[in-house]
Amino acid sequence: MNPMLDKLSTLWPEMTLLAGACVCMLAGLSGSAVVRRSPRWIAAVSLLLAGLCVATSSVAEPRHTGAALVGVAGLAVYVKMAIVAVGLLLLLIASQVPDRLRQTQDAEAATGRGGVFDPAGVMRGEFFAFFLLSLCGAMLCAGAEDLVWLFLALELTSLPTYVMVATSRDRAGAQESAVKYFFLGAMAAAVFLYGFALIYGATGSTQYDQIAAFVHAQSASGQALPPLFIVGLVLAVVGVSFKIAAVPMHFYAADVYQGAAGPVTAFLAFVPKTAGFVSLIGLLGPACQANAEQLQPVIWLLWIMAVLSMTVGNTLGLLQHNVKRVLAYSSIAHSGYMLVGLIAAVAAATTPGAVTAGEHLGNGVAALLFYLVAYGLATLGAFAVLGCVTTDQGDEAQTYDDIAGLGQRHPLLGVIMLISVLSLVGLPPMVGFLGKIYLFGSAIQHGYIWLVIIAVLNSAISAVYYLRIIGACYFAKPNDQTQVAVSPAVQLGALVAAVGAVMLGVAGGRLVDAARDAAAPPDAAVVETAPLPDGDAESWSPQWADTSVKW
Amino acid sequence: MDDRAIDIARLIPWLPALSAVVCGVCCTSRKLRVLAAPVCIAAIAAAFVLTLKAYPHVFDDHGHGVFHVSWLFTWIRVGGFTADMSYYLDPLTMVMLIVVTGVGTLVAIYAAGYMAGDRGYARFFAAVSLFIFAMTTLVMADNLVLLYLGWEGVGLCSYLLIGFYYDKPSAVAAAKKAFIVNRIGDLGFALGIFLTYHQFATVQFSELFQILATQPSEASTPVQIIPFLLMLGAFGKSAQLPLYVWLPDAMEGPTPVSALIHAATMVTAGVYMIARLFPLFELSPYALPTVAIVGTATALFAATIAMCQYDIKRIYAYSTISQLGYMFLGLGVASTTAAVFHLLTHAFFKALLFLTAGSVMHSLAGQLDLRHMSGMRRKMPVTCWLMFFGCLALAGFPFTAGFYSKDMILADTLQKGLTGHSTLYTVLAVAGLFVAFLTAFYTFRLWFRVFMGPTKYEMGQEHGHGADHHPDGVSSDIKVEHHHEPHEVNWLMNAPLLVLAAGALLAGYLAHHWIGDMIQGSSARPLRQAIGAHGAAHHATLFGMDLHLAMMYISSVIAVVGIATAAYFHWLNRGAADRVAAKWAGLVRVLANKYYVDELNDSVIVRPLRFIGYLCFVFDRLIIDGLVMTVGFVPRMFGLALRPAQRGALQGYGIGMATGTAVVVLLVLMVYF
Amino acid sequence: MMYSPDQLLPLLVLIPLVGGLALSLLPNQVVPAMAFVWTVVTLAVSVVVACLAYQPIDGNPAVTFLSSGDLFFESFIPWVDGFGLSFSFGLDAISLWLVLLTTALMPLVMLGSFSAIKHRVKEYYTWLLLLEAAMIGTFVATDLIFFYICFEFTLVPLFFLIGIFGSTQRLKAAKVFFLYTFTGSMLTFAGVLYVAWFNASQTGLWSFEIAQLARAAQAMSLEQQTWVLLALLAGFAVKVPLFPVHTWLPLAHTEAPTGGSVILAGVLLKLGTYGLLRFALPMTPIATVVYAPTIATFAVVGILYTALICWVQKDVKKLIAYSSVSHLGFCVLGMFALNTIGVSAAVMYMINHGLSTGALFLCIGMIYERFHTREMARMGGLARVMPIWAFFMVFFSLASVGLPGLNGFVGEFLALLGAFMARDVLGVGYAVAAGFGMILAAIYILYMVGKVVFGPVLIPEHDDQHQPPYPSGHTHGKHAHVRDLNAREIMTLTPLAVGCLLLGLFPTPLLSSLKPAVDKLVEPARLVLAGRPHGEATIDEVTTIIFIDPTVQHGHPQDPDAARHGH
Amino acid sequence: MPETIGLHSFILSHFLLTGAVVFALGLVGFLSRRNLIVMFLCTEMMFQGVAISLVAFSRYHANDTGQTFVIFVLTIAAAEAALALGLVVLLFRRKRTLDALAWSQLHG
Repeated sequence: MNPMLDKLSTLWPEMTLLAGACVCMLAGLSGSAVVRRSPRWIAAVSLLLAGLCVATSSVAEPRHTGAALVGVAGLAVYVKMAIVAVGLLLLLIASQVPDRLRQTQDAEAATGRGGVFDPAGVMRGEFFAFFLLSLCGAMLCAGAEDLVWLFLALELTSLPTYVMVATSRDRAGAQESAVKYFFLGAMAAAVFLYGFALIYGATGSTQYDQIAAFVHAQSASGQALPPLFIVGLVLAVVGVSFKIAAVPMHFYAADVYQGAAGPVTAFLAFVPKTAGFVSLIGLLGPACQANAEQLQPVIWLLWIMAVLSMTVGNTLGLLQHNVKRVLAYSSIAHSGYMLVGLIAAVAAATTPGAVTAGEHLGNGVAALLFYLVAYGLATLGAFAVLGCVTTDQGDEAQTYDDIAGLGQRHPLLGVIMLISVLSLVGLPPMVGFLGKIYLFGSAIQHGYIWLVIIAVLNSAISAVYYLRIIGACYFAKPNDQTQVAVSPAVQLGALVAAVGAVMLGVAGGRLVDAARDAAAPPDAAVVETAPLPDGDAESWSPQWADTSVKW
Repeated sequence: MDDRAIDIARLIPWLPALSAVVCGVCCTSRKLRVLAAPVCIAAIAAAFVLTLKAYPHVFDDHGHGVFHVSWLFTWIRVGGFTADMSYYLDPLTMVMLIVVTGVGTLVAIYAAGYMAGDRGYARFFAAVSLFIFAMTTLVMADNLVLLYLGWEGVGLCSYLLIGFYYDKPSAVAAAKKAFIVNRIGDLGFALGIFLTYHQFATVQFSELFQILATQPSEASTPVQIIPFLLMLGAFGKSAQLPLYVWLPDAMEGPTPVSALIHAATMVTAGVYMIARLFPLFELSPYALPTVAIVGTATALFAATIAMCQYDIKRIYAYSTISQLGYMFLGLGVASTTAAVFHLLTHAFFKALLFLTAGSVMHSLAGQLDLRHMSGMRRKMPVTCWLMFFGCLALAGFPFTAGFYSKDMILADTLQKGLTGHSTLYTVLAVAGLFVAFLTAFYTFRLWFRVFMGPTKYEMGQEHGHGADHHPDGVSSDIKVEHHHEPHEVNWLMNAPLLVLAAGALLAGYLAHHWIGDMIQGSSARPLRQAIGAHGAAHHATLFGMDLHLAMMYISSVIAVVGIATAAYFHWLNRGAADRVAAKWAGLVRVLANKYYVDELNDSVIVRPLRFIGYLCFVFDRLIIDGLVMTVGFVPRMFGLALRPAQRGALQGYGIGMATGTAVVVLLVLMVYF
Repeated sequence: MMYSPDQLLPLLVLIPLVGGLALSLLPNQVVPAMAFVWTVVTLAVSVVVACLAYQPIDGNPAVTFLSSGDLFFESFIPWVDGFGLSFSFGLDAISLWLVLLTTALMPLVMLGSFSAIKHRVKEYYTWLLLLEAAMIGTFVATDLIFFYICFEFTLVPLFFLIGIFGSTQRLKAAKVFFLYTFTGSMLTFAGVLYVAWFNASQTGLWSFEIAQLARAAQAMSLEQQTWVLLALLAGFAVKVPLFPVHTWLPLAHTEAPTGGSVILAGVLLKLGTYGLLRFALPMTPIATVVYAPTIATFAVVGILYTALICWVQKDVKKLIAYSSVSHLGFCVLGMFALNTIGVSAAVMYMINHGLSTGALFLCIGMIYERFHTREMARMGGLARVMPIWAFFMVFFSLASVGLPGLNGFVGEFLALLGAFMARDVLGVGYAVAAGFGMILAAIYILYMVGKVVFGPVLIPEHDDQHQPPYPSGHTHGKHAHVRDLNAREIMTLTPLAVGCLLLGLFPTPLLSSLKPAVDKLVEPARLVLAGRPHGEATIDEVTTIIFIDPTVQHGHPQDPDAARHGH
Repeated sequence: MPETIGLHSFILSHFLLTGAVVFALGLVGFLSRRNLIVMFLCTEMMFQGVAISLVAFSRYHANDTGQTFVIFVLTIAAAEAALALGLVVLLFRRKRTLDALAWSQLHG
């Protein structure tokens, strides 16, 4: 069958989301008030449908994709399923955002002039449309096998978010963060686009497998990779890292997370980050055909970005008084931790006789994917709780004293915040701890001892500002100027996130296996080796990376 | 093994322990309080009876001393180290048990009267019974660790009893001082035990003596160090020169305590320990001479201080230190018989002296100062004569107990000096004689001051019954007898004194043969340097006569001369005493202030240590905590350094991102191509 | 084979966990009583476990679960098979006794804080029960990550207990306590992962089983072992606390509520020493032997340094806190003597310190409830006013200072003896120097007892706004009518007093049960000492570092087998 | 190197140079100009700079991938333009100014 057609067969989830977005737009403009209020249900239905498509989409027949870092099919399914799951929780939390906007209420209210309704003022439909479009973009990133496709997917992910940030709150802050996010996003897009161009220039094609073939030919023939390719790759990696707010591109994060509304910030903290990391995995896949020292500049770049992200995120996080800015810097720091996983993945891929499927802890990509879900749940819980508390000026809770004494005034929200924060710190019973074992275990596996020590010390520093949040919730005297308005949907979303964080922490086995299968390297996927029974793999001796300590 | 009659002795320590618990319960209610004394006295008396029952079993059928080990229960057993609650019974133990339980019973009876009506009555007897338990365990211990248990147990009881009147800060300070100084000694003792176990892989006496018997006479250096460490413990407990400072302050406790613990039993623990472990001490050539030198030095030092003290109990305290010095001299010259004999007799007459002093204090409502009383013989005739007999024994008046035992020590020292041709022992013997003169002088100085001369007195400030009671204002809820006249104490208190007086007078003559056989039969008999008082070398002669006979004459002359000078200065011509005191004012002041040793200790040890403590505390808070906080501050500093980059301007961020990317690309280009 | 209760251990952890969470559903008045019931149930289960452990297997009295020295009652709940992680439980003599200490102390803590805690009662007891679950989890875990989970989770409850229920500087204390220990344990986390990876590279399979890791870790080179030991020390030395990293303890102790500080002193400090014993000794034997003198020096300096500091303290709770640092110095000294006597003494010391210092904190808590002050200068002669309290105070002070006949002595004496015997590992100077610690201990304890219990009567005037001392509310004559201990308080202290006395007089049941387990832990280090190399640690590399003292002759009493006693 | 009738490498470098210069100009403009609309125009210039390089590479490799890429780049640039202007209108209505510095309350 025509390759394009079978390619389309895997795009059913994205198409459902697209359709959902359009229906939401239209419903938003319809005459009757009931229909105008329905987009959030439409969004929910389309997400569920998309989930169904992902679940049923045939991943069984793998396509030979040559030399991607991981079997694209396996990775795509895991990422899409994660996006759908977290997307649903985000929808639950974000369901109140449009209603809170004054413009929407005024536009809805019967205007003095005989009940004429002003369609321009109604935002409800558009918000959910952009929500679905951005999710669709993230899913596309997962399935990308071509630079052009990747570029489009990344843009589809970020453009809707600019609008969501701009329209999330009536305050000037939202507009300011939107303009910063847009312009810096555009600049970053230009940078990585230029990177793509150079890669195309060096290899002659934008298809991942052809690029991989080119790199393989180069490294097989012993020559070093052409400088054009390396610079292109570096520019691409740095450009894409804007999405995950890694160091050179982290400046926007604090202001945007503070400006936007709580639920939208939660969205920003998860969806672009997932898209960013998945694209990086895709991008670095073909490059990994070369051996370690040829890829030295890229690994060195990732190492610097990881260390700087962690340190900047944590140290600046210490100085903040605004909880949302603290969570912003913590998201920068967590990107740093996830980059550790990426480094381990690249190190694994570039060493000869790399790790086979059965191997867990050594698998950086699996660790990265697992940690993405863990981090997503934790931040989602934290931002949801923030969203519930409104100060006396009607604005969202911002500073520590806004959420003072939350543990006493609303025990459930207190406990949810506690679980989320403890998971972010990486304290044992929560899923964050398992994530850290996976990440640091895979890094140590490949000799990055010093990187792990820096990461471990950083998570100790992060405990300082996380403790301040818990301290505010439990130790301070309850602050009675703020009201705790909890709508059932938001509470449900937060509760599911918290329970998820604990349950995954305690029974994380399933997710670990899912991440491992998702990250199965291509050759294993092609060569249908029987999946190793859990845990007690028979004694085979993997060719371990040399145990010398790298850096 | 359990059917042996000797095993009845295992009960001896546990009866007083039981009484301690019962008295502890009596403390809780006022009605039960009166019950405490009888229980305590009964328990100690029962222990005395058990000692007498077990006494015959320590001799085999033809009278030679033999030891029995009777095991009670497992105490500490870990990795080959064994220290059980088991008892080592031999003639030396019997002697000590007789002293402890005998004197203990008498003092308990006396205390029943003396402490009557005191608020802490039951607490007093609980502590006394606990003391007897600890002392008997110490004496009967079969291994060094159990000896250590008894050792620190008596230290604890002396702490509780010295600090009995805990309202008085001076009593609390004295108790703390006693416990800490003892602890310093105990550290030496503990290190001795460690080294013993390290060298001989056992701490049990039975095994230890077997191993020591086979040891070559020239032992290795670590083995030679053991006696010096153990000696430290002995000097701490028996208040010898470096560590004696606590005993004079221990007089803060009630007088029966001073009599029982700080005169008769506890302070002799050091002597007992060296006697028991004598084979160990014989191994190292320098241990015994050191003991002898320290003993004599302490005797001389303490005797000089006692000359110029005015507080009755402190005089007797220094006298005790001095007499203990004699015992250590006896041990030093390998004449354990003489040392233990002096221990026995000293226990009787010193207890007598203390208790009679107690009676004087009791009737004068706590007055202790010599200068505020004289001519009490008319008011308290019985106490006067009882103290007289005690003083005679202490001074070593011919044919009294003190005479026999002190003479035996001095004779053996001289004999070792003459036969061994070592001038050291001769010098020690001469010093001993001089100290005998001083002892006679200060004993009768006290007696003549108190009982002879015109009858005038000033009542002490503590009103109410019993001696140095609580400061007023602390409502003691007992009937207060306002006596303004010194009166004779009742017969309940005088009866035990009569027994003690008999002991003080007759014990010397009766026991000086018996004690020889007891020591020869025990572990304390000298094996290597057998010069034994009654052993060979009879031929030593002095001034033509047999050495011992000569010594008897010399010491009786010294005693009489001492008593005469005391009589002249403090009875007949008190003015002369004042004149002499005025002439030697400097010396008298130094002696009166106890050579300023307490002030020296305080300024050289206590104050600097406390200052170092304060220094450490400041160091801890500022440097270590400061260091930790600065390490904690480092991330914050990084943050402050990075903060300017986040000033909010859109272009600012753009520039940041652009430079970041440019730097990365340039570095990649430069470094890698 | 009679029923081997391997379901009991998970039960032991689950009861307090479920109990703690269930408390949130109960009304406030019944919460303290229910919490007490939960802890008593846990105590009952642990006693059952202990009895089963001591029960002779098929009739032969010598052979019990304990006699073999290796883990028993092992059970296994799968968690993440991919990593080789599992909730695996197991006990040996050391962890059995520490579990008993924990479950015994908890009911007393509950009893002790009935009157002290009036507001936010539910949170207080929930956090205490979760703390108990975490502590028991640490002692029964045989999976390295499961141990690490419980070890680190103990921080959260105490952070809240100090933060919410502490006194004036509670926020700073809670923050410093959490961050100091958390940073240390994160470094240990890195070390743990390194060891697990090293094991995986040896055996090809990721597993966190302690026994397996220990076997594999011994093959590490000295340089690797030093790094791992450093990482382990970072986490455990902070918790012990060893000398240079102890400054968090006085702050945390003085600010914690009575119940919190009893548990902090009673059990939490033992997590550090237990961690060192369970991991440092078996996993990094060569590094332990090489660095034993350094760690022992820190311990001895800690003993003398903090003892001197105790002497100049004005706050009685801070004095007891510093004394804990000094006491645990003895424990670490005994442990790094690396011989049976020393390590058994170290384990015994952990239990003794738990009982005596826990009791001291309870006594001080009772004073704080009555007078709301901890200043020694403002109180004195309380024996006159509260005789029963005075008896207990003096009793426990003497127990903690190591008076023979009470439990402190056996631990201290054997620790010093162990250190003295370990001439091949440590020099003889350590025991002598530590001995002076015994004297300093007597000095500061008697200084405190002299000021607070004895001396002229002085009842602290409560000038600040606290309500009058305890319920009596009488006017203040020279003798305020201050209530002595009531029945509940006596019931809290008596078991501890009996425990101290029994352990003092009959320590052998405990010590003999420890011997096989201790030997198994010390065995790798002893092999290294005896010069038999492990893995690629060459013989000369080992022997040149540790000279074996030839001078000791005549039956060097390392482990004379027959236990001799008088007939 | 595929033997095609594409550009010779030295001619390629000219095109690459122009593309890079255009990109750099866009970047410098974006960072220096205050007016929001001009800033947006500069981002467009950056995109055009990339487009030039892409076309040059496509001609060099003699396949059409580069040019199709350019088409997509243009569409995305258009979408961004729409969005940018909408945003700028929103901002202008709020603060009546187009100066980028007006929007820097959020900081720290």
